[in-house]
Amino acid sequence: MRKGSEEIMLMKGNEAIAHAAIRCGCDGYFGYPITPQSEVMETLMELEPWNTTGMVVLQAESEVASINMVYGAAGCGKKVMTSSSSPGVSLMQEGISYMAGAELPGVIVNVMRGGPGLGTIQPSQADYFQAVKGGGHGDYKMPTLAPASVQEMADLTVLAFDLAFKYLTPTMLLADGIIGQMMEKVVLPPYQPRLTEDEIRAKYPWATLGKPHGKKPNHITSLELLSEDMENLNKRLQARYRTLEKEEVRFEEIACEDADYVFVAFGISARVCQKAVEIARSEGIKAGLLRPITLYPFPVEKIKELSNRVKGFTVIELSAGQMVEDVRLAVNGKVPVEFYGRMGGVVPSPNEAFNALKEKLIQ
Amino acid sequence: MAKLIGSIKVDIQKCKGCDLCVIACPLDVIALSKDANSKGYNFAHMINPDACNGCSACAEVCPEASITVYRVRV
Amino acid sequence: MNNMNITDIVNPANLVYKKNSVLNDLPMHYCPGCSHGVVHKLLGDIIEELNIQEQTIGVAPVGCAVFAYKYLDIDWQQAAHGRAPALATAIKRLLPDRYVFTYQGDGDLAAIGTAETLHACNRGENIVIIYINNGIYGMTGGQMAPTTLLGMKSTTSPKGRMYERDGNPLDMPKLLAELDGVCYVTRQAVHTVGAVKKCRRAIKKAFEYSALNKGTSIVEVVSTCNSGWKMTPDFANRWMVENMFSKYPLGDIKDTIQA
Amino acid sequence: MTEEIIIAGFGGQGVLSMGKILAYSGLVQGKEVSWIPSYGPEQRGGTSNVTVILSDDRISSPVLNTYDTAITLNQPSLDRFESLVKPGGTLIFDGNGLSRMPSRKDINIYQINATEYSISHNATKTMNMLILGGLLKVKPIIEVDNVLSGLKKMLPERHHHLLPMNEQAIKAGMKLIQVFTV
Repeated sequence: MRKGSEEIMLMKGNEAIAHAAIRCGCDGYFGYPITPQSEVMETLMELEPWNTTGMVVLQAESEVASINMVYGAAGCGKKVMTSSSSPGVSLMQEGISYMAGAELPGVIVNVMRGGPGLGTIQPSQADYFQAVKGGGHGDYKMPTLAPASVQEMADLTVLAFDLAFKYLTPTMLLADGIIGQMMEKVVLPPYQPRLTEDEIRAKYPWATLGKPHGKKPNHITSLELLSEDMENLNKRLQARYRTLEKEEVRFEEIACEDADYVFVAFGISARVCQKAVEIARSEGIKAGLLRPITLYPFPVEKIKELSNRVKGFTVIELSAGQMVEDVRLAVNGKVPVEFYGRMGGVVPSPNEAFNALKEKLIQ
Repeated sequence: MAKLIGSIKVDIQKCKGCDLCVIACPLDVIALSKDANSKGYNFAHMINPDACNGCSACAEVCPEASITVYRVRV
Repeated sequence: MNNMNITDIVNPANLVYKKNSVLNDLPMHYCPGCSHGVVHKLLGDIIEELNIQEQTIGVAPVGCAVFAYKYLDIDWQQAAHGRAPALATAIKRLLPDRYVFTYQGDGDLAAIGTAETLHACNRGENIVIIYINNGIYGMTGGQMAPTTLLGMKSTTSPKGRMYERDGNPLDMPKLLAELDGVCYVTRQAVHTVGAVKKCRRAIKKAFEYSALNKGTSIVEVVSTCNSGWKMTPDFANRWMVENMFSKYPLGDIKDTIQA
Repeated sequence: MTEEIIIAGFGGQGVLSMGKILAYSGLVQGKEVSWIPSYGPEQRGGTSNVTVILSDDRISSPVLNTYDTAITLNQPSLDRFESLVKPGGTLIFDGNGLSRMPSRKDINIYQINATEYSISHNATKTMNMLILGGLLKVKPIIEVDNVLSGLKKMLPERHHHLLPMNEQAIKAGMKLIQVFTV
């Protein structure tokens, strides 16, 4: 998959995001510090990409300002991002909805922590609903990618930008505190140059870079006074979401071929479940793991297909049970779907996950 | 002595009859018409064209940019 | 005495005032006599005069001027309520050779967007902020604004603004002038020919300053909202002179470049 | 081969950086590695622990129930993690200030009085290197050369003059560690 000559590095997930952003030709980062993701901006400030690629990095006065800076820069056809953690991402919801309405690409990283409220700084996955069901107002969907390793923090940052520009939509990298804070090996993506202004004008004729001579001005807006016009914008968005759902589903299957029972988990929970699969197999239970990489679009068809041949599913989350609703919708009552979760920043151990499978599904 | 003769042209469909040009005109050239435009506004027009010296006060204050001004030195 | 008829005078050769070409022909949605139209026109005048139509990006607010982008033929972005300075910051940072301005009302700039305004100014973003202060929320139907005068009536202060309940009117330019990031703050109006001409010069200066990379330029335009104030346009202008100007006196507040 | 290690102590003992050096060394040796701290305000003065996994295969869960090796540098850490060592696994503890000693009989236990040694040698900053040396003596999972390369990789260049001092501490730790009999 990767060339052997590429340098293998050891770094935190948050640091990998910063490196990947610079390398994939990101034009700008706007953010506000919050644990457990502050290393993203700290790393960018250390790396000083403005001296190399020309990328702009700015510490904003708030998450509200950050997301609106992303909006402004994205409106110029620029490749820009922000990162935050749960309470900060709540503040960004207005801006995300505006970006969806104005059809603007941009990457928002949420390194989730326990909530509600100010919560804890420990890892959580309780912002699943906010990300995939639409945390802001209006009918919109946001491609949501769930990295489960430091390598994926880098790779999915690049993919998030690709999806954002392909579908002209805000796109979220939904990680958790552990993936952000843990160090693992990573091979960083290759350098891509930032687009020149001419390239932006050619690729994204809607960008507000200054009205070209003899052409109509560009307007970045999500406002329509006529409800019919607004419905047409919505229809366009919905059509785009259907395409996304058809073409961009990504997941990983581990030991599912002969599995009787399948864990469904994302991010750090999937890593925990992978160990639980090992424990189960060592006890003679044929367990497998389905790890959604895209939470939206959700791997509905894959789960449907599995539900025709497995005896049940166990969903493990760092929440009171959010993704489990989507699993149940996909399974549609064919086989049992059980749930086990820890909340508020507590991470279940592999044994807990295994016991949840054994006690709830098998016994 | 040179004399300035002016005239204005009002885009009557854009005019909203706000009266600000009437008040701004130092020579009482303008008034609102008894007729209305297609939106129902009584638009501005010259009632005393001979007095106009093309000073452009009306146009400067016009919020709709609906007045064009001409002036000749004779 | 007058041997010329109107058709002789109305001739391109005799033109002394016409609408600039940046402002398009779309009828504006503002109420009759609204100051927004004049300020739009002045912006078009300056963009045309400086020949920067292709280098200018405007950021429209939420408020009556939400549709400003429809009337001036330049590239525009429409911001969420109060966030125009954040958008403008990013646009200018990524396109440093462009002219970037925000167009904001008192609710947008002085209430919901206070933080974005203050911090953009504190960072000294090289942008122009056009600030329309008419002491009222026009678009939502005449509610109290942060700049509503004491005793001034609005739908949410029907017996007049009270200090004890509502606090004092907020003078943002005075506050912002304190910041080192800000190079030019001026307060203008557009109620008379003289005022319009001065305001045009002020906006031109602000645009010129923004290209010098010396910080933020702010032009407040003390304006009327005759519908919200429930007055005729003319009476609103006189009311503004008599009541608004004592709290919001016209003139330059700060100019570090000419000083 | 997979080695799952927890290092626990209080903030300021160099627990996190010791874990980092171990992870970097594993990287140099071509292993899969993961490093997870208990992060946040507790880093400053409270208890602090870090999980390091070194493996020849892809690492599944970086979050663990039990450990092959636990290294504890104070009483609360010993109390918390002694029971989580897998049967047949290894416990290394610093004896400084302990009121209760380890008691398990189904694991290999080693004592290293690194705190005391580093204070008496006026080298408290290399205390964690003594421990690392001790670990490598009883569990030679990483070659010492690779540890030194890992250390070099991890330290910014302005600190490279400290490398010899660290190397000495690792070697001293190897001598300092002793079998502890329950």
